[in-house]
Amino acid sequence: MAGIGREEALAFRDQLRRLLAARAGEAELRRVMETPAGYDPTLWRQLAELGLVGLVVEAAHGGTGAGPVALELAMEEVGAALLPGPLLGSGVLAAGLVAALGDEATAARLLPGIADGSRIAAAAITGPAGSWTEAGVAVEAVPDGGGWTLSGTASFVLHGQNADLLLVAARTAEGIAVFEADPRAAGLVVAALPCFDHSLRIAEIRFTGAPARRLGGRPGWAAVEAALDLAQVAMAGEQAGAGRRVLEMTVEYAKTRIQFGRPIGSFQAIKHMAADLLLEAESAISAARHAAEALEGRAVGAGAAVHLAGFACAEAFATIAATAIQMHGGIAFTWDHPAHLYLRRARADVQLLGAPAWHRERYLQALGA
Amino acid sequence: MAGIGREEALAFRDQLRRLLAARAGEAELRRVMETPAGYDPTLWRQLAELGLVGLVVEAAHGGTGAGPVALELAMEEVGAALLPGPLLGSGVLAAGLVAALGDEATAARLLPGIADGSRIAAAAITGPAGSWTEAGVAVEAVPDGGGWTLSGTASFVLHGQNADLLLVAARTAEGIAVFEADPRAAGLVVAALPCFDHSLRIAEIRFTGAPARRLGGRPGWAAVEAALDLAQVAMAGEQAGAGRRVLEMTVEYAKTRIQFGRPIGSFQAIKHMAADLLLEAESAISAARHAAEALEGRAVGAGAAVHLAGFACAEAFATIAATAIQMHGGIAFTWDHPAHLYLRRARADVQLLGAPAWHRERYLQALGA
Amino acid sequence: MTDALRDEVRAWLAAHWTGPAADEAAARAWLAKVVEARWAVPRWPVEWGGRALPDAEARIIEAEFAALGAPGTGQDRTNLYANTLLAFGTQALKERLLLRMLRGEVPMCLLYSEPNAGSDLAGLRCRAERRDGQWVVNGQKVWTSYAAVAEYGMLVARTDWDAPKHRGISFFFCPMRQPGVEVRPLRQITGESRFNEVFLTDALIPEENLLGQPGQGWAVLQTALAYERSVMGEAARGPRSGVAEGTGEPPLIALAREAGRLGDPVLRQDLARVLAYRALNALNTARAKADLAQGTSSPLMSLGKLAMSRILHEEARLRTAILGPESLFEGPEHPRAEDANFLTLNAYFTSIGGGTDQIQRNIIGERVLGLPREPEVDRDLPFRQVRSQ
Amino acid sequence: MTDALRDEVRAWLAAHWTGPAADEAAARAWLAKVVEARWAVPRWPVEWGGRALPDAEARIIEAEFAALGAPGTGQDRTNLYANTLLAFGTQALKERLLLRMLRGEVPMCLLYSEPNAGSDLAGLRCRAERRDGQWVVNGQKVWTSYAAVAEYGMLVARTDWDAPKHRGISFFFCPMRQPGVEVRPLRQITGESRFNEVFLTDALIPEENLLGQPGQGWAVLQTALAYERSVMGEAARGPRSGVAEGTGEPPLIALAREAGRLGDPVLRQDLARVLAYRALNALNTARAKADLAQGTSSPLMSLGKLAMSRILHEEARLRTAILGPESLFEGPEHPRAEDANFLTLNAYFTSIGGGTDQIQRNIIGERVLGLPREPEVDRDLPFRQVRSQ
Repeated sequence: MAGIGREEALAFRDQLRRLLAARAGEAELRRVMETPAGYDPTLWRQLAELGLVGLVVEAAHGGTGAGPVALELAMEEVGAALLPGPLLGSGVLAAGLVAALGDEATAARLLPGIADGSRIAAAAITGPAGSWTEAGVAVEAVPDGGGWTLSGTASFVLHGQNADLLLVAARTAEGIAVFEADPRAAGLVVAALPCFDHSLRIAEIRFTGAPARRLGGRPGWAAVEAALDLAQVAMAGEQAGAGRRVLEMTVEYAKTRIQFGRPIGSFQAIKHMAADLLLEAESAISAARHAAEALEGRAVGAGAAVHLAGFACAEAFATIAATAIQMHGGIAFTWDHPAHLYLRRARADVQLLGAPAWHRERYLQALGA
Repeated sequence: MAGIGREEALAFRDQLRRLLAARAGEAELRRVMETPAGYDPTLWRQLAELGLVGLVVEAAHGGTGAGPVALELAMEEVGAALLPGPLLGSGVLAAGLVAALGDEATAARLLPGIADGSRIAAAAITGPAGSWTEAGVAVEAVPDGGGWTLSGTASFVLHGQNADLLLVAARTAEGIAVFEADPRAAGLVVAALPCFDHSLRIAEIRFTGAPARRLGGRPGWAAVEAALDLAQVAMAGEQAGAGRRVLEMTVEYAKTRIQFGRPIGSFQAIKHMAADLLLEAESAISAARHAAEALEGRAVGAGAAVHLAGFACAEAFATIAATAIQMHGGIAFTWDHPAHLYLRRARADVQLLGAPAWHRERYLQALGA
Repeated sequence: MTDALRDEVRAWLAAHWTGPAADEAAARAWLAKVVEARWAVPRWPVEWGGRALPDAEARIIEAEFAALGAPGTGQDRTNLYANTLLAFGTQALKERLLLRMLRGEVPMCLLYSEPNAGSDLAGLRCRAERRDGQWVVNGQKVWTSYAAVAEYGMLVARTDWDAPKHRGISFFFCPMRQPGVEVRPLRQITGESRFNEVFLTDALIPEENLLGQPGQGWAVLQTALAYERSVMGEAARGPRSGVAEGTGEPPLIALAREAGRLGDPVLRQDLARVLAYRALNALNTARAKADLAQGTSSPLMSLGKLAMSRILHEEARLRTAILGPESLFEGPEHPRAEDANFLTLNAYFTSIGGGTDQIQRNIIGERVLGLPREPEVDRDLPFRQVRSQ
Repeated sequence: MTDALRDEVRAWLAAHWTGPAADEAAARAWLAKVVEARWAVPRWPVEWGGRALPDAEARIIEAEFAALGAPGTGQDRTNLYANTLLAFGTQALKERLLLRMLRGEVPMCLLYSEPNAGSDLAGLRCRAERRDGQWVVNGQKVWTSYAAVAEYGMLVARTDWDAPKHRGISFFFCPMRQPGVEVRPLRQITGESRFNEVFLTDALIPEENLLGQPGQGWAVLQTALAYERSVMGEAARGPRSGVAEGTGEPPLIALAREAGRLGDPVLRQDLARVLAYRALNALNTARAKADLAQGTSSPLMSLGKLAMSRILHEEARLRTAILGPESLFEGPEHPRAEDANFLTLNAYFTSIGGGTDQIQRNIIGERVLGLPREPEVDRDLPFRQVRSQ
């Protein structure tokens, strides 16, 4: 992946930060997360115009042409704001999957609509057991005349219920291949799954002989893995950014909340928790950025970097969000306080692309153990 | 097991406490642990006279006739003083093994000498891998004329280098049986293993056709398991008592050590560590006493209680001893401070009769999982 | 003597107990009978419906009631409102309320915490002023259960702003059904609304509803809190769904088995570790009770809440680990996920409510281990001068 | 300009560097050459052997030396003794010692901590009094490395007992080879003696050996500590045996493989978790350096020591878990156990020494996160009145 320069990436990050500050505050989040779509189409268009939605799509296909490093930086802001929407599912995972296939015609046909935000694409990869390995794919593809039909179930499909376009990993006689399907076609049902994180949208898709088009290019599972790595790095950035933000909020509160005649942050109990969390937060940022650099440079050992970020960022964010509630005390036990929104997102992110224990095992394998 | 009454057990505990306070202080420990035998024969005789060495031996065989509950209580004192010596190996494990065999003649022949402290018995059970299961036994017994000969290696033999009498678990055609061997016999070599806990004595015994006498009674491995349960409960009491004592020392220090113009125990960092450790210490005491009661009552579920104590007490003592050094600061980083003596013992105890992970697995099995 | 008592209570129960009450009216009717027969508060003086019995004999009565599952006795241990009133109330208030309370006729609530007085309850700023023979209250309380149905709230309010923080507080039975009391439900992170905010605007309290002397409310409160603590700790809430709970196995083992994860060696270690937390706490509690029964004070009592906090957080974490990606979901079709998520959030009820874990560690460090207190910057200042938000 | 400098240093190195010194005399001879050629302290003023170069150019010199593995340059960053002396020393002391120090001819030690001034270093009670044109010192210091070989010790001592604690301290170069200085080795829990206690009994210090003004020693000390910190953190000691270390794999993986435990799924999780601590700290350190290179101050620097403490304790714990019962042993026949046990104990060197983890969390909370300090009971008291042991 090419990547824009560091200065440009930083400038983009700053623009994004301003837009999110203006348009994606907590009140907006709370409003939007209770709507069926779970995101604000107007803001989505603005983010697309800014270049966020097509950030990793090549300029030739209507995108920004930035690489993982710029993506990760941007996702730190996205995470800090808990921005809801199909960015990770469509703009990163699905776009990344199309790009990873490396078929120019497919890319030219599908990527521009994804990049400009006019089409929401969803990648249907794993089955109901939620294992992000080749064995986890639970859809089969059968040749049918000139085309193919799909049968089976895909779950954990990000914004599947909002998708205009499905990219489906399915089992064929020659291994996993990637298919394009129309979510409105006969032979498939998209069912929204209610999420504990109300700002998240996940669907289960049941295929019963749905027509599909096989996409050419690189072998399917290799492309899926490349797209998953990219999505994992993006989510790591999101987690790192969200972790840092919720820690900042908590430290700010500890400076102003007075109990026993002094700010609670002057007590070692609170101060030492904050210090420990800072180590977690900064380590998450380091891990996410390092994984992005490794991916951008296609470095040897990128796998280790991605899986390290996979568990370190997930657990850092979860730990920070959970401890932040304790540090706040009663106020954060209320629905109206934002702390639980971070905890809900953190709990979702921990599971979304493979649990920490799985990433730890893969990390060790990548280290040769 | 019969058991003496609660009042009697408490009275015995208090007598023991006084004797240990007078005769088994830190200076004495430091002196004795650097001698080859690792214990003070004079004190050993006094402890035997008091009834400690034969605590679980029936009165008919020269012992005190107390049960696991009284034993556990006494071991809390033994642990608090870090008393070195063959009590656990000879007075509990070996005596328990003879008693568990249930053969009256053997008991009458062997137990009186163990109970009065005149003979040190050592139980050789597991091989060099240190697994406390039937499969871990690494000595084979072969019939030889009217007797048997032993070949193989036993390790982790408590006070094996000080023993007058060896009780050896060995594999026969009919399963594990228990044999009596003379440590001075030809065909075996007792090698002391240098221990990180200088107050501990462990030997490895290599058998190359050593003559041995097969002991009758209950099937061998069942007897070994009963003796191991008893030893485990005794060690749990030792750990609980030692953990409580090192916590007391640390709290005392935190009350008197002044930094920044006030006692360090007034700082939340230290105070909260102490509170968390108190929970560990009290839980260890509860676990050890509960296991003793379960064993004394031969309660259904005694296995769960023993293994719960097996990991809970080991980890509590290790955590308390390790944290105590941190709470003391630099003074506990010196050889002359007693904190590391507790840490060394805690680290030894964690491994001595099976590591915590093993006890956890057994606990779960005992719960039916 | 004790045999005679046991016979008496057995005979009475045999004559009157007909099994669990079918509805609230029947439950009240039963309580009224228990009160009338003087079984409700056997340790209390005869004057207030008791029998002035020593603890050991009262426990015989409790045991006989418990054997049948009959409620109503032992209120001299468990009814925090009635006990507080008995100890500190005016004659008039006791006459008006005490027996009604024992009969379960007086729904109550607690008006303690304030938005700016949580861990530091003695920093409360709700104000009560004596005016024309009654007390006029202004301020805000929070975390009040049952505020909407309560007849009275046990209220702490500041009556002296020139005294140091602990010495300017008074304790009241505040009538809840009056225009000056506004109750607003408070939505928790779990999505439930089990608590309320209570806004007091010129709320009126009769003079006789003051408990203890003006300015001595902190001592009254300590008594009330002690009764509350002795009831709490066992009140932690379990799963909402009941899924995987009915097998007789420890629920976490049943859940892991049902989820097909019981063979996972990593999870098994975690499972044993977490099960041990609950098992050890049960053993500690049993030891504490045995110690108390022998008249020995036990450090274990204070550890229970801190231990329970860890148990609840760890059990919820483990449930999540067992479920894996299933924990993403909520709603009636995902009851196991509902449980894991609810219990994750609700664990803070124990680690924050009723004194945070951090406050609890202070208490254990100071009161149990005897470690010195921190310097307190506001303890002896006139309250007016104490720094606030 | 920078190219010319690079050429110059390259040419000089090509002409002089002949590879690592064979013995101490050769090492000193090399240092003397480096000093003479003004490469030792390029950022320093010309007057004291430097070239008054900006940091970026000095780094070119360091890079060229580093490329060959040649030591001696960059002492203006790393030589804490010389930098402290340059910043605060008297003209006479600088003339006497500075160039000798750069040439490695002045073994030094640190006389900071006292038995009763550990975390609270400013509470030190070692006393220095001016008498007849010199300073007379009495007191005890502890945790002093190299005290027996040092020519001077950097000493903090109290010279004013009526000033508040931080303002009555002075900073000295104390001559170590005199009758008033007694050095006693201190045995550590590891069994080694890498530190000493130093007893000062009417030890004498010339007036010119005072650094900074009397009573301003705390500020001098802060500078010295900052130099020390920037060098430390990377100095944690590894295993003593070298067993399972030479395979190119991370040592913990190699150890698990060698012990036949690498297939244990529980251990694998633990292994990944612990390896991550070290990997993340390396990434944090790299980020901190990048931030610094860009002139941005980084919160990461302060986290390194706390992180290293966790790394060392956790790695030692994991080594023990890998070895299981083998960890019971010690001695030359059990090198893996030796390592696990030594590293377990020596981890406290990092979690206690140079500021405990607890002090470190205070510093991070206050200086990095900006959280308010605790009330300090002794900060402004005349030191005589400060509570002590």
